[in-house]
Amino acid sequence: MIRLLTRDLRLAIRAGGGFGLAVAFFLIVSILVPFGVGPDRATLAPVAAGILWVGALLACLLSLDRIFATDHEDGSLELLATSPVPLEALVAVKALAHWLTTGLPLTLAAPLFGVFLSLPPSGMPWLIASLAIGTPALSMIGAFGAALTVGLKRGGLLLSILVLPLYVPTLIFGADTVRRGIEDLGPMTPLTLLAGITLGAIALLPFAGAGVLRVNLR
Amino acid sequence: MSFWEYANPRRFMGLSDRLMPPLFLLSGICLAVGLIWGFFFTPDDFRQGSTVKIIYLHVPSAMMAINVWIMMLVTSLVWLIRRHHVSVLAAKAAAPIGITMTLMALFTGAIWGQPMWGTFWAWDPRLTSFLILFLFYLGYVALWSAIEDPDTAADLTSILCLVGSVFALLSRYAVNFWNQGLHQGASLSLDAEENISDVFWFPLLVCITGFVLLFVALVLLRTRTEIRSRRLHAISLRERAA
Amino acid sequence: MPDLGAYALEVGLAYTVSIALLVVLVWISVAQARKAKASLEQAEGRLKDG
Amino acid sequence: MSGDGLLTLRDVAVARGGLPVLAGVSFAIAPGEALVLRGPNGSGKTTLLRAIAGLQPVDAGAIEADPDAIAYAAHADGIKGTLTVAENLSFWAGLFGTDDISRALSAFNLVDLADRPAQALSAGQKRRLGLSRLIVTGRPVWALDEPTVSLDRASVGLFADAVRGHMEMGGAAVMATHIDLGIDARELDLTGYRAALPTSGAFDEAFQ
Repeated sequence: MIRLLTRDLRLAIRAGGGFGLAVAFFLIVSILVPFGVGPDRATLAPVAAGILWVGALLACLLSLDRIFATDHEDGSLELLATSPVPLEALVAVKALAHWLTTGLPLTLAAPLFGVFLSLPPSGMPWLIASLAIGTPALSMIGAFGAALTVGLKRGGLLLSILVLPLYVPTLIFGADTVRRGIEDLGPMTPLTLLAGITLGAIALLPFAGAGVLRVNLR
Repeated sequence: MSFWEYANPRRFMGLSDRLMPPLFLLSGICLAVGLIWGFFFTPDDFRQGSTVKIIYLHVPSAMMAINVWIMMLVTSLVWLIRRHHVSVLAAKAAAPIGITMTLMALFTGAIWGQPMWGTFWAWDPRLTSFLILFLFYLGYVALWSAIEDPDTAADLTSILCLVGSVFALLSRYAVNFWNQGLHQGASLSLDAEENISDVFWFPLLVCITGFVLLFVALVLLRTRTEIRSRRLHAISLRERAA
Repeated sequence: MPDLGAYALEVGLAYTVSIALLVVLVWISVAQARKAKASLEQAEGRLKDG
Repeated sequence: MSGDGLLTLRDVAVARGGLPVLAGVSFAIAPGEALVLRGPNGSGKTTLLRAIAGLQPVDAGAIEADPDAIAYAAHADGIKGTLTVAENLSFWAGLFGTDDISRALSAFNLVDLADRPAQALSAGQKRRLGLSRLIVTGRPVWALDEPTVSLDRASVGLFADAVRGHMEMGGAAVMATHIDLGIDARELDLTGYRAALPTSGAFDEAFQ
């Protein structure tokens, strides 16, 4: 399975912009917001946490439909299904590869963008913590959505409609952690709930994703 | 003859044919009686004035919005486990009804809350969770329409319904956590009857029965339509193959 | 007609829209049912003599 | 267990897109044997091979084989353009638990192409790379769907030698192909097993 992961990461790098794509999109979102909302700190600071989280979420969403589509088009998805690697592991590894190429770089770049949006410094550690814990859930739920829509025409649009509602709990708890972290109102509660969702997603969704892949490969 | 016997299409068509007329009639009566009774013959609430009359639409539609999704969850499970076509087609048939009920709950809820909140939409947690439920319904129907092969569509939508239900529940509590909430307490939680006096209570009960009967009648009707279009699909497949 | 007081518009709007939603839902369902029944009978007719 | 045969089918019925295609298909393949499936396009060769590979459930009957016995190769070769030939092959080798790709490279005359990115290969070369994957799987039964598509005469010979070598080592192959590979293989014409279209009848079969 590690071989599958290394292959996917090598493909992401070779295909160019593997790591940078999501961060670039996130950067653009973080820059566009002040143009839209106005530069002064008073308006930006309170909404910074939410915008950073929505930006990270959309950056994850963008690269979801490529998770299985390339393998589906060149036939390797079928061959992988008949290989000793169980489909559940395949879905989990694909989600991990997606997280490494989008979730992780976003988490590392977030503080910089936080400065753009004048996020109070007291919120920075909580921003990193919530993204580090929350983005794996985004990748795992996204991998399930990608498995659901692999092989469908116009699958990309459908994928967003199906996956965004599933992102709501993660978004609420993630952004809430940062907001509470800024005013120090006990951010640990939403953070632990966020961790709960992530662990639940990682534990259960590979099976749902594998079930769905089997149906789509029929 | 076990309960599952009703799952085979021929028997279901026969049974539903006999059940639909009385169901439609009964639901019509209940709705008419309940709404007229609630609208004309109940006093105004001392606090809310005449807007209290909206509960006769908001409470039943809100309850149906949730119960229809639960029905879809059960029928999807029945399809995944026992592979009964009628069950998954009933889920597909129920989705648009669920959407209508959710829209009605949202609309009446917003209007009912307007005097209290000063605006039509105040992100009240209960109403917001209906908005999220609406998104789940939308995703379910969108997935059905995106897939040609009926069996694949049935499997994928059923799994989406399962996963969606878990996340709908999560969203329900996340939304509570996110905004303390301005919604009036559970005006009809099954245990706390005393918060509405009897004069409001009986017409509400009749309305709820009306909505439930209407739902059952409609889902039978729409499931028959789904079975017929599936049969049409099977025939056209065969004609193309022959 | 009961005196709806200040909220006549709201209550009236809620009732008309809700009832309209129900009527549209029932009407569409019945129309679809009739269309499906007709095209099925036509297809089965084709099948018998085809 | 599947008795002596590596792969045994007992009156298997498969469907495609909701319509039954084949019914009552039975055969057994012992080590060292090959079976060629014949039949016009649309007779269900691909559907049957996908069922044997486990990608598709059977509507009736049973397919008996060891769980990890079948290596499947279809029209699409599953090759990543940005990876080189050696990288593609060692990926599949690693997935199947071996690291030796030299035998597969030499069997399909790919040694001198080892370091070339796969996107720079011709269709025939890509096909050879796809087929060389079978050798690294180390699985006894090869299920092949039109393996010789876009192969030139010399490559077809290479492929026939590879199959012959596989059979000598106790392996087996079931393949759908239109050309004669020149290996001693039994033939099975699938037109004899076409599934009868369901008769129109009671409402019950609304979904056959």
